[in-house]
Amino acid sequence: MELKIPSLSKNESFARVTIASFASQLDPTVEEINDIKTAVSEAVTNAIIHGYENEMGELYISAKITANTVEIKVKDTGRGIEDVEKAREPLFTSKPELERSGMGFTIIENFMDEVEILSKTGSGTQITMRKKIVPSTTEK
Amino acid sequence: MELKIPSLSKNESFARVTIASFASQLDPTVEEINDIKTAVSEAVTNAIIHGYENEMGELYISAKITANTVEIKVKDTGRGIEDVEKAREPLFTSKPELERSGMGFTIIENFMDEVEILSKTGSGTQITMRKKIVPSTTEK
Amino acid sequence: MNIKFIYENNCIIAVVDGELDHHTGGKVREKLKKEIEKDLASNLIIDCEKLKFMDSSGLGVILGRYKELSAKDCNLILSGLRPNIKKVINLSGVDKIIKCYPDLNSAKSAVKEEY
Amino acid sequence: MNIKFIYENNCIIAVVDGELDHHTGGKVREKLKKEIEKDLASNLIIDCEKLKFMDSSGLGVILGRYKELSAKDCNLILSGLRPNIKKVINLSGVDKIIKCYPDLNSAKSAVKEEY
Ligand SMILES: Nc1ncnc2c1ncn2[C@@H]1O[C@H](COP(=O)(O)OP(=O)(O)O)[C@@H](O)[C@H]1O
Ligand SMILES: Nc1ncnc2c1ncn2[C@@H]1O[C@H](COP(=O)(O)OP(=O)(O)O)[C@@H](O)[C@H]1O
Repeated sequence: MELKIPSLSKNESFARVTIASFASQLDPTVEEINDIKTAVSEAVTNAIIHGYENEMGELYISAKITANTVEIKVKDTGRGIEDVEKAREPLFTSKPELERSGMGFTIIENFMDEVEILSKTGSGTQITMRKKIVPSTTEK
Repeated sequence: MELKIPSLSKNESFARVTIASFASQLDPTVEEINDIKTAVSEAVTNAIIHGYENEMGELYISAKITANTVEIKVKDTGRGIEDVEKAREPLFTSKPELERSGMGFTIIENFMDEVEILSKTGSGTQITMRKKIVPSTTEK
Repeated sequence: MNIKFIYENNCIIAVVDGELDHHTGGKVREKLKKEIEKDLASNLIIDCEKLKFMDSSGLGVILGRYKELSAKDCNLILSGLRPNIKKVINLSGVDKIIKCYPDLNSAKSAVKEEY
Repeated sequence: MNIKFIYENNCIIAVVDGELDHHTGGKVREKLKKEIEKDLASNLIIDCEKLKFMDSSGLGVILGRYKELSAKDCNLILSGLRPNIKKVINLSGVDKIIKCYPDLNSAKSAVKEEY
């Protein structure tokens, strides 16, 4: 599935609920669904605040399922990240004046199994994240 | 918002839930949300069964809000409708062998305020539907 | 989507649960057909108390079973329709040919008295 | 997102309800700031029993208030964190600087005894 939404903060909740609802076909646990919701919320919020710096832009979110894994991409065509290594560090934020905690990427990396960050200054950022949903042996 | 999904029957439920969740920002009643869900389900199912005749294709669904009205478009690039007038008639179906009831368009027209059908044989079909959500005077 | 059958007197009670649309309709159709073909009762009550959603694809499944049962001189009864499903049923006029009862108990009593 | 304040002994209890993210964070920040500025109590308990979702934007709001309160020698306490929120709090190490209690009552008792 592909979803295109304007970079409005009210869409943060819409985006995470939609992706969680898509991922629910893998029959994830409550914890797994919450992990996905939180990771999507982080990536979408970053695109709005850092990518577009609260100006209007489009968010491109896609999700697909291969075997037991859900792959989610969140893309913006905003300002991009100068130093991806640094951005990934826990507590690093370029916007402390907005009370950002600098924990977004750390949360994404801990809540998902694989994370790839592709970014180019002036062109935008694409976050790809994957999570394997382990099929439960017992009935849920 | 714009949503692109493969024409798989399992996406019927995903599509109606996603659009309902988008429309919920207008604070609709339970009845209004159910009307929207049902109308979206009809249009999406038609695209899958009649538009693509169960072959793989893409569904393009978009929704936007203007004042108190939600506008939803469901588009396919499938076979198109030969006679739109006839298709709109209650109980008309071109696929009685699939136990179709022929009530899809009637439901859409009754559950939504405005419905436009744009179709071209060989190119596809686009259904535009609008529903005004009356703001409640009391707290919900 | 789940469907469960209970036999009681001269009734098959089909308890449906979940959402009935084109995606789930195929499975529901097969299960109902199989049960009807057993010819074990002359009344089929579809209890919809736990059915959250139904669109015109569901309507098609119900009308198809109505025809099958009528051909065998058997009855189809619906019970426990939620308002959103009732709206679909009423709009299509199905309530004029298939009896609908507010809950399973009243449907069962009606079967006892009328059929 | 909803926030309600209750005063009790030397405590402001902020009962939050809904989802705390970047979208709702601004409003929550303003309301908490305004309440803290009144200087009416030296303990702020944020009761999260009804908070369904929180991400790192919510973490920022909480850490910001923690700094404000610490500067005034006041305490911030969290209560009733759901597992998904606890996971965010623990991962960031915030539980090492802000006391978290399983529910509002145990938070209130702790305030009485310790502060
Ligand atoms: N989509 C993006 N576009 C531009 N910069 C980004 C984007 N996402 C993250 N960043 C950069 O990476 C930094 C770290 O991100 P994160 O860990 O989520 O913390 P926070 O959002 O709290 O700053 C941000 O402060 C920002 O500089
Ligand atoms: N997206 C579509 N593409 C092609 N034909 C369509 C499409 N939607 C509807 N139709 C035509 O219109 C007819 C009436 O549709 P509808 O009222 O929904 O009834 P049903 O789906 O039960 O046949 C269909 O039988 C089909 O011939």
